[in-house]
Amino acid sequence: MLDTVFWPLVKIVVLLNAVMISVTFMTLLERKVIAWAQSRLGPMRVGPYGVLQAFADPIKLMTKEDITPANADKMMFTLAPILSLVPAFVVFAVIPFGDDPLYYVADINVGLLFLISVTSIGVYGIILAGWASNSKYPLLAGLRASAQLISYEIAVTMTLVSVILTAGTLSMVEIVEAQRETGWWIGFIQPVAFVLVLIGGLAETNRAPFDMPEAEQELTGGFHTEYSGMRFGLFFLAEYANMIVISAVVVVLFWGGWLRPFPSVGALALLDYIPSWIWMFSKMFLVLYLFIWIRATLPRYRYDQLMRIGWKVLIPIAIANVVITAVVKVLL
Amino acid sequence: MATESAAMFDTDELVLNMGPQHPSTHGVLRLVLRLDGERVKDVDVVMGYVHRGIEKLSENRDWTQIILLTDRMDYVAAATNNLGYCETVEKLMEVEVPRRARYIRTILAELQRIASHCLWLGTHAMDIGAMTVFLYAFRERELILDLFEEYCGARLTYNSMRIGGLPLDLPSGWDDKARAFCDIMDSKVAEYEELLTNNRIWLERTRGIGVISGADAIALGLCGPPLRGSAVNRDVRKDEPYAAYDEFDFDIPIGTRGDTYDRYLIRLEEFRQSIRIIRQALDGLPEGPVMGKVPRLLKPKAGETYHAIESPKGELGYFIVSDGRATNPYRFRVRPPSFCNLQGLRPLVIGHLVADVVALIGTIDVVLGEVDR
Amino acid sequence: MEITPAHYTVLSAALFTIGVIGVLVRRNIIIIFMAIELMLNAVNINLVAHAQQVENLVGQVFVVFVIAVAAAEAAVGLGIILAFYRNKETVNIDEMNVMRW
Amino acid sequence: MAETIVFYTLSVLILGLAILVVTAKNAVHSVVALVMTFLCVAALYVVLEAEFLAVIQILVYAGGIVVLYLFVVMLVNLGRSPEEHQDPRRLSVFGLGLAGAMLLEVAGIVVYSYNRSASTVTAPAAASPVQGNTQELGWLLYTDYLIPFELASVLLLVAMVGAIVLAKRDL
Repeated sequence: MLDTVFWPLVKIVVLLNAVMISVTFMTLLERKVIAWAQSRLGPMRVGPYGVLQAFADPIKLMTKEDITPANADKMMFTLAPILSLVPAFVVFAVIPFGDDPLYYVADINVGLLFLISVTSIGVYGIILAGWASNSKYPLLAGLRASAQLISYEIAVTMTLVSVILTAGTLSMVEIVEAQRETGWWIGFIQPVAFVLVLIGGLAETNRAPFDMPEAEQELTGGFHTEYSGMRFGLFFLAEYANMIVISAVVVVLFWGGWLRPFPSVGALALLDYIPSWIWMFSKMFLVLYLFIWIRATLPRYRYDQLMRIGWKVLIPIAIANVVITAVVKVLL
Repeated sequence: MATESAAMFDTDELVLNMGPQHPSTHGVLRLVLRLDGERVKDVDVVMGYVHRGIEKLSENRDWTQIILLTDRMDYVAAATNNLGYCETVEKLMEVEVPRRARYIRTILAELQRIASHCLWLGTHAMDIGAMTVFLYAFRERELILDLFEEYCGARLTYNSMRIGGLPLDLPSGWDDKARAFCDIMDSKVAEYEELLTNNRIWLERTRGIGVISGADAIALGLCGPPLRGSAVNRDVRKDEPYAAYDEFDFDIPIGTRGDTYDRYLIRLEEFRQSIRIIRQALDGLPEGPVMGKVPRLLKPKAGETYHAIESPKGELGYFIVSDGRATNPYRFRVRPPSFCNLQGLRPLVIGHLVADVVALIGTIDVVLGEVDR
Repeated sequence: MEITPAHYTVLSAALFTIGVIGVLVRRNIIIIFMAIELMLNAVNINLVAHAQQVENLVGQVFVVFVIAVAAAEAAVGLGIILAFYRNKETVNIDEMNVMRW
Repeated sequence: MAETIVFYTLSVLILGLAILVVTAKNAVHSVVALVMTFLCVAALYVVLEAEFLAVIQILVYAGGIVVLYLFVVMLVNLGRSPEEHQDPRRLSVFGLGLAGAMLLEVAGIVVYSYNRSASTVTAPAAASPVQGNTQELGWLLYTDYLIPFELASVLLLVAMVGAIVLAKRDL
């Protein structure tokens, strides 16, 4: 009982709190990095260098009035943020943050598939938010979002097939172990897949330059236009949690997860004294930094261009990549 | 009944109100879009939300008081508004403006053009999603506002000119600061270009978007960069020189394709040309008074006149009638470039996507204070 | 109490019946389609439960095919609904009583 | 014990949500209930040690097919409920009765056969050289059921083409 119920529960509680806190600091990081890119300081008032801004924002959101528009579908309007938040948090269960079972909640044999499928549920939150608001801009955004997420999901899933072929397993832990055994990060073996997943990840998390569903300048904030207070906060929580998930996926699949760089080079064995989770988190930080950097630099694609890239560029490349990987795998 | 229900059940058309509180309509413009999916089938441009009756007000102010009303039309380019008005009245009264005043006016007008284009570039890029450019452009605009503040004390509504000259001479050391600004600006324009000009996403979002031919542009009465973008060589500064423009070397950039990207390139080149003009004017700044011989009580003789200048947005014209008896104009009428350019929005927008609408509002560079007056 | 395949069969039968009721009683064709999906799922539960009991994965293989067919059915069916809606502005099954329009 | 609790909880959820699917007035509510039903069915698959199917259920049904339903429901923005127009020849009560009768029949068969069945049928699975649910399933799909599998892919292709032809307005 202690092993099957109690400890997993403790791990889940700790993990959820860690995710919440990292999301709040993620918002701060984003504001700071973008501020530095734009030659300004970012938040500086709350606490030293504005670090407490991470707590000021949630407190503000929680104490604000939570408005439900008069003509909204009340039930769906309430359900939508929850629907987008829950999948974003559930997938953390299968992400291994370190080499010891202590660092992950579950290592299930279809971990990667589980991750893909659960993240695909998140689209309901966005579509329903757009529909339930009973307002035109959110509706347009909801339709955009559903089309975008479905198309890029196909591209990303197709790409992941080639990664699965390379690693020979669906379990997240075993994928990392496979990289330890070969001594090569899959990112080096599958550079095309790496780039595709990175682009698809940006699109799936609605990040710039693919942030069509919430484009402030076009759809006035998109699907969450009508949301306020903590329900709006839940959407943000989900978005940033999704970013962290994508970064973790990229690291686990392509950058060797918790492994040190060049895991097969004996001369670097000294690096093993650094705990595995530090490697994992610092790599995730790099990916997240890359996401923020991209947002600070690039303009936004147009909706039809986004769909064109998804269907006519990413998916064909992904399929070609799968075929090539399979052929190489059989020949070797 | 049958046809009515058919119209009601038409799933293909969605009427979308864009504005007047939409973040990308640059103020309080309202567009009623008729969409087929996300494609714009038709658009109604509704304006007038900031109508303050400046033209009518002006007919009840005396000639000098009107200057500060002109500040409030294109509130991001007040100096050129002042210039246009003062020159019109000077033309009506046949007043000679000292050469030094004309030079300083040119410098101010060109600084204003850079400031206005900075604001345009920032908001245009922001509309297309590049938010860093916005802050970069505003950083440089801030330097210009500082220069203006040092000259006349105000940062937005300058009231910086008088009929017959200028109220103030340049403060000592101002010209060095202006030169230093020119050097900074040169490198910053290169920085903007680095961020946008060859950016793939920027190219895809602007190239071939909102194409308008030269003939159509003329027919619609477009002016300024939107007109020059369509390969029409028309710039009041060259064609009908005013202030001291006939004494300087500068080029008028002309586009070829008439799309959003060309209009962007033209405005970026205008940054450089403005810097060139300012440098020449600062180097050749003559000594002398800044105020011509003007009676204390202005009372132009009866008559009417029209005078146009090239404001950052395009051809800004004033038509003024004096009855020769009163100390205020009998009729005061403005030809605002933003208003005329806004007429081109409908043909530009139809057939494009919602996302392009914001890009196209940005590309014609409207200021609603000037459209509605 | 142990859970036997019979339990799953009863659950499956109940779910299937709900699906049948949906098909027979509702008039919104989209909801009828959803009821059909419910029936397919009822069958799947049955297949998986018995596959587990007889320790043979063939049942699960069938489920994979059922899901593939369901996807195909949904795509074409919803396409037909959309095409129909464009022409008649209705999704009422009772008004879909001609084979042409 | 744990399995019993999980089974009954999931059964109640599945049936309750399924009833919601067929009774909800608003089609969007139906769709959301349908998603929930499918998620609960996926959980049931996990209980039945069919993890791969559970994940596929979520991925294809909940993440794909139902999104399509939601899309269509939102596009078909109804001015009036379809239930307003009733065909007088329609016998809804009869349908209800028929369905009830069917449930009784199935339940009868189940109870009857359950009481009788002592034969522990164990057709031993064709010995597959791989271990684990996903691997075995894959093995079966690519050996014994290769032709049906390929046919399914053709079916999907046909469906894709068909859907595009139907949805495209002017071809």
